[in-house]
Amino acid sequence: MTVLDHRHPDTVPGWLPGATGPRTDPAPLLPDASPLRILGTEAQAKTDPALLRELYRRLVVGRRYNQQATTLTKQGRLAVYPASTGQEACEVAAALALRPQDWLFPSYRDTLAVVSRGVDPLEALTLLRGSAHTGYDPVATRTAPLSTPLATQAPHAVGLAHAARLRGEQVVALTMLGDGGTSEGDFHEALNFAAVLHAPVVFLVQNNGYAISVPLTQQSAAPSLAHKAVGYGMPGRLVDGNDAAAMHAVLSEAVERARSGGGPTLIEALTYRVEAHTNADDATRYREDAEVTAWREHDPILMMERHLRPAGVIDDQLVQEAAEEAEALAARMRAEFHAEPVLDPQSLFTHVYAEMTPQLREQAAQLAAELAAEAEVEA
Amino acid sequence: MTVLDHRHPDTVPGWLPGATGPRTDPAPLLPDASPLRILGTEAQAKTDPALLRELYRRLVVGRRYNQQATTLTKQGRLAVYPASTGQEACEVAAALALRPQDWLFPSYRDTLAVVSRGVDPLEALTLLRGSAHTGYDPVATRTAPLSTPLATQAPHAVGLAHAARLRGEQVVALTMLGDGGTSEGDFHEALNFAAVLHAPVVFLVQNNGYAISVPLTQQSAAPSLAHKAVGYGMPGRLVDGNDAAAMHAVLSEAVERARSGGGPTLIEALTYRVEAHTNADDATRYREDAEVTAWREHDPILMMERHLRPAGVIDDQLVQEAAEEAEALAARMRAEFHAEPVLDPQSLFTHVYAEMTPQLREQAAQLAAELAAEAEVEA
Amino acid sequence: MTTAVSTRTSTMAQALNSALRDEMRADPTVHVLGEDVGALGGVFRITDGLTAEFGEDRCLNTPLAEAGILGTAIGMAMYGLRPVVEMQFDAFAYPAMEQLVSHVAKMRNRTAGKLPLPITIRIPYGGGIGGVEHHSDSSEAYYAQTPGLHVVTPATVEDAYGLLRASIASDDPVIFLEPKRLYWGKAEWDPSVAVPPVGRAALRRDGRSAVLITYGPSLPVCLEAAEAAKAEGWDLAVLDLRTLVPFDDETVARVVRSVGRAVVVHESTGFGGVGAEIAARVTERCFHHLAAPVLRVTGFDIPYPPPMLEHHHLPGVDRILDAVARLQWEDGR
Amino acid sequence: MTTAVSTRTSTMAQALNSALRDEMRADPTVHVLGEDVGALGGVFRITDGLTAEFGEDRCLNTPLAEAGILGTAIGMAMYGLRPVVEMQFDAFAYPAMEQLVSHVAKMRNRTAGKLPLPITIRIPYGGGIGGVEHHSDSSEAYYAQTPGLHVVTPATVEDAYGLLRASIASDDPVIFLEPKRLYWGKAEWDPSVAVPPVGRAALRRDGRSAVLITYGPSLPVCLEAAEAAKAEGWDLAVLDLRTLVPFDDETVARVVRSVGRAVVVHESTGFGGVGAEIAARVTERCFHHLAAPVLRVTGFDIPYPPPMLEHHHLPGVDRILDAVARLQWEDGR
Ligand SMILES: Cc1ncc(C[n+]2csc(CCOP(=O)(O)OP(=O)(O)O)c2C)c(N)n1
Ligand SMILES: Cc1ncc(C[n+]2csc(CCOP(=O)(O)OP(=O)(O)O)c2C)c(N)n1
Ligand SMILES: [Mg+2]
Ligand SMILES: [Mg+2]
Repeated sequence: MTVLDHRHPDTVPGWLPGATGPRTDPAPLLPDASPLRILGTEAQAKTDPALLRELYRRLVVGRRYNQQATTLTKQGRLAVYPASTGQEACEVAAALALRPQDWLFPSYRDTLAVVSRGVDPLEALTLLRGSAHTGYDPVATRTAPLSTPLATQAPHAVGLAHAARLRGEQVVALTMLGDGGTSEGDFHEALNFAAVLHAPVVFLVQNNGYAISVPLTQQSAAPSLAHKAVGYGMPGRLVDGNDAAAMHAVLSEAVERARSGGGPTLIEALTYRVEAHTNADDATRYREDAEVTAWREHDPILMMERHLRPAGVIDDQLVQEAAEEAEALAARMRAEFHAEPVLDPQSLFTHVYAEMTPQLREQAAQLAAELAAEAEVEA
Repeated sequence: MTVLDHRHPDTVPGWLPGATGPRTDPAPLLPDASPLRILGTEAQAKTDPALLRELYRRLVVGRRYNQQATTLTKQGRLAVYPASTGQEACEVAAALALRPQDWLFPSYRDTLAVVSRGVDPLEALTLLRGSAHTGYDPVATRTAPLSTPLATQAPHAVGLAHAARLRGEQVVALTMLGDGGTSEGDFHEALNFAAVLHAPVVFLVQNNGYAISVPLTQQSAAPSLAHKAVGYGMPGRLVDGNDAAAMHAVLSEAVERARSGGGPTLIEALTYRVEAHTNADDATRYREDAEVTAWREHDPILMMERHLRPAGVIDDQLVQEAAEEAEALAARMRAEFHAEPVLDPQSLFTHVYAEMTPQLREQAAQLAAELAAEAEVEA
Repeated sequence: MTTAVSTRTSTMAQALNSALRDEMRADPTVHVLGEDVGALGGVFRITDGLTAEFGEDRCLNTPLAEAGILGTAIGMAMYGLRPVVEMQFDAFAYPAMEQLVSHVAKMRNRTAGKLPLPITIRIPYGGGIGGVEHHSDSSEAYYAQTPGLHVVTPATVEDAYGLLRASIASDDPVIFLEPKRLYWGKAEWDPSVAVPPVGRAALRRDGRSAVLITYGPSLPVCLEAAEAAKAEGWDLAVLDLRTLVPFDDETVARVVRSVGRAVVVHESTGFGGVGAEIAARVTERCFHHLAAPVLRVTGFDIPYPPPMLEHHHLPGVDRILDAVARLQWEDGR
Repeated sequence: MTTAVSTRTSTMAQALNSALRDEMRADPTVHVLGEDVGALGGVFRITDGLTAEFGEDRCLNTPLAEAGILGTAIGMAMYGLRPVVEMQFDAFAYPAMEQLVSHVAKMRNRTAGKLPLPITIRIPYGGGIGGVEHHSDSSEAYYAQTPGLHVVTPATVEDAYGLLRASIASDDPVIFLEPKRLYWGKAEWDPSVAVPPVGRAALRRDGRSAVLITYGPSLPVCLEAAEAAKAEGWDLAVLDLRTLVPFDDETVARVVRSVGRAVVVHESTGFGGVGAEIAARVTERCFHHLAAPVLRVTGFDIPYPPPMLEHHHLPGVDRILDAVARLQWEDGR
């Protein structure tokens, strides 16, 4: 009796001659017609105020983190920064929905989720600073390296979740992608593997309307990206990605369903990239300000304040505490990033293999000799 | 005003803040609960008897073609043969649903569709004989080379259909894949490109239950493979792949819809591979005879005779004519394949590039010299 | 073909943009497709203004899927179009490897010439621009070893224009490798000069001591090294291959025989790199003219390092001169 | 580790199967995954009986998607498992190229050693079996030039067993290339002998005239050629590299220096092939010991031909002896 004996408990074995009906009922897999919302709906009152306050706090800190990182690029302290400004609800909810033993598989835009999970910004941003590929310990932090090749991290999440399940450990893998990433073959293969293996994985697609300059209409003709789920035999969920409460609810449900053996889920979060793709991008070439303005009105922080201040869940004290925490983080980032990193040229050769090959030993020696010679000249 | 100004006329531009409802209505994209059938239903009477007789005739010839090709492997006249025995309804309906200007993109198992389109078996089978990669002229026959790397032909079909549309020519591309092929990233990317470009393409997936030894349950957990269509924004159709009349109806509808600017369609045909994967395969390692027996009862030729003889559409004369035509084809194949092919070693170097590179000229000369030397020794 | 007459001064990026525009004007079957090639003009602006001038049908923003892009281009070429594909960065061409190796490189051959694929695949490649991981790969060796592909890489602004036009006009598939770090270098060039043929190397500097054989991103550093070598009393020639496949054996062998010493310089990793092929075939052809083994100066055999360390990885003037010094000069210069 | 004691006679395919079984018995973290590796035992039967003995959890039939297979294996390795991936044929590993180059080869490096990936990727490769197109590619050069990968290819039954066990036990990712056409060759071998280390070449035959440097599918033909060369008065050594990365410079240089003449033989295409690297580094290290340039005998620079023509493409005894004859013997043997 193995885990895989019931890798997808609901499907009947293949088709029979003259079969009628699909192998399983597609209805429960289809997303609701409208994205889930909690803020400003009856569901808001049913949501734990402490959770709402925690989400708000993280949003405010997250926004400040995005602003500070962007500033650091202007000062040449970061090589490049892809801001998640406007998408903070997705980022912080993802961090909050996971337990310590769970794994996060972020894409290159998700450093906020990594920081919100507890990784120091200095470590989370080495890739974008240019000092190291990965600045944190993925095993200690249960956080995979930031994935730049789009959607390639998705099958890793499936494999890790599957391995944990094989070992009988209740670990969930959450992977984050963009709308553009859903077009890659790896996205498709990962979802199919997850469904077939019934692996405890959650796929969070942040549909922020653009893949750099390419709008969603040139990326997909689907009714929604969440509708892709039925084609794999997993549930698809559509949620307002700027409603932090809704994001947390949908993610937590999917994460705990996966943990309890319920299999994978695909979530499409509707959000918007209010900044340019990165500080190096010029968004005026491909979109109207009016569109941006409309979305700024639907800002995740504004939405919380709009609906939770009247309800008394957010008060001046919380606003002030959050602002102070945000400033403290920004100050720490400024200080930490203005120090020049100390790098070891020999690190080029360590960690290519478990042991240096004879060829790498020769090359390491060559570089050492060159640097010694340079030093002499300078002296 | 360009073709792409309305590359997918039905979708609204992206999402708006606080949007409700999906971008388009998914309902019409979802496949019917049960596979379409015509034989033995009221629809049978409404189907042109001449068409039914033509389909029957092609089925019988196609079955004989499969048998003869398999026999040729036993005689060492073919290196290997992946039979489409039991799947002939899909193969011949695909050929019949296309017009001369349309393009067929077959997979390695679809030589029958190629032959049924009018290509000589000797030319259609060079790949499996081992004498040439592609034995027919793809441009003259509007038939792409048999594709062995699974699903890689699907994006080619999209590109060709898109190019024809750009030129304002009413050409449809039909590509054939297996159930296993739907797991490949290229399948996903091709369907997405087709939907976004609104290209006149038809994707025919023959779900024959297995990818070599891997049953569908280990390949996909979806309600049906046709349900994948909604995730791209194209209609999905489920059809009994052993009902030649239903196959032709579904294919013709999709082909003509594509021709008239209606965009792509994904069709899942439920069928069964009654022979082993190829003559080299041992199917007893992974499936029960009982399963095969059940499907042999649901054989496409038997089904036609069962339902069309009583109805008088198929009579003794047709049965005899079809059998004679089949035997004539088999006889021609025996004769043609027993002659040794004449091959030119220098063909190794022609057609690598438009012009031989200096390096290839050297290598061609080297081989010529080697062969001359050998000939001398023999003389 | 419409070409301007007077010379102009522009960056390599602008010259590449002009080449695309001029080919699209000259040949209506030329179509550009790729990620962000539309309104944005590509992340490097090489396709700037093409959608505006030729419309979306001629310059197409595709979904984000490289195998799909190349596979679609194959189908377009099968129908008689001449697609120019932009891969956004070197490492992001890898998803298209199967379409490239199993179809693009082989289609003409597997159809006995019936289905040639005149596709140009533009790939910004190489490092030296402070790019984060996966944005600085030198992937030329993957392509150079795949029969059926031509592999072209310009090192000057004028060649960028001329070789891109020649590549698009070629009836064979061409991997067109654009050295990212040379994109923004300005030079005066003449768009009206004849388009150089694919497959011919160019001697950029004559010399009698030894020859530096290089291409693409490493040409400027080799010219710098040759300048600096004068102080050491070495008169170095610099040979710019321009095309890796088909390889210009004739020119390379002629130059090497005349000087008797050669160093191959490229920034991609050394082991199994294109430099190995160059050294091997030069030695096969010029063995008895060589006073010393053909040496290689290349990137180390490591994954491309983070930006703050890349200068240690990339061949520089000193590393090149160190190699020249090892060319066994005892028997005189 | 449990290993039998007495010697046995088996095919290479069976030895590979034994290696997998013995490693799976010895180490519960070893998991096999791929297409058809379950009940069928793989199209070459290398995984025969593994699902029966270890269950589906240890030997898994995956969906048909190579990038997904390798990507899933990466995730499994990140959680402490030791995956062994089977790619069904050489050309069908190409869809996984991005996962291989951008993750498998780099993960240890990009995480400063925190995430090693002890994955073994088994790839049946090469021709000579009458396979239709895309079933006979020699893809070793793609892997050998990618830093971070070890590349191993056995040529004998005993090495197939030993090197596969060594590869699975390695903490680095290993591309394990299995010469298809040697699968069915029988030999007597001793499963109890020590597992050979990855990275060491083996001198299969000593000789004083020249050395044939080869690996994998070309070893038998080189041994045949060495036998035939006796008639011509040549006493040829034959060196089996066994591992392409890391390369055994020490052994190779020692042998070449001792004989002064070398021919590199492999069946993959010559241009940019592994033979170029071998010729180049041997020349760099042994230049003054060489009486003639290191020559290469390889497949032609063409897409792999159809079965009925492949014998013209594959290096044979005569082609090897022709090269040996061109080693400039005038200065004696
Ligand atoms: C395989 C691959 N192809 C191309 C790129 C270049 N690229 C980086 S970000 C990006 C757009 C990503 O869009 P999306 O997935 O929507 O994520 P977002 O940037 O909106 O967060 C592209 C094309 C890449 N990183 N990887
Ligand atoms: C990319 C790729 N991977 C693996 C293979 C090896 N292979 C050949 S046929 C086959 C099974 C195909 O199954 P399916 O798509 O269902 O088609 P069928 O054989 O049932 O017609 C496999 C795995 C291949 N040809 N291409
Ligand atoms: Mg996006
Ligand atoms: Mg099948």
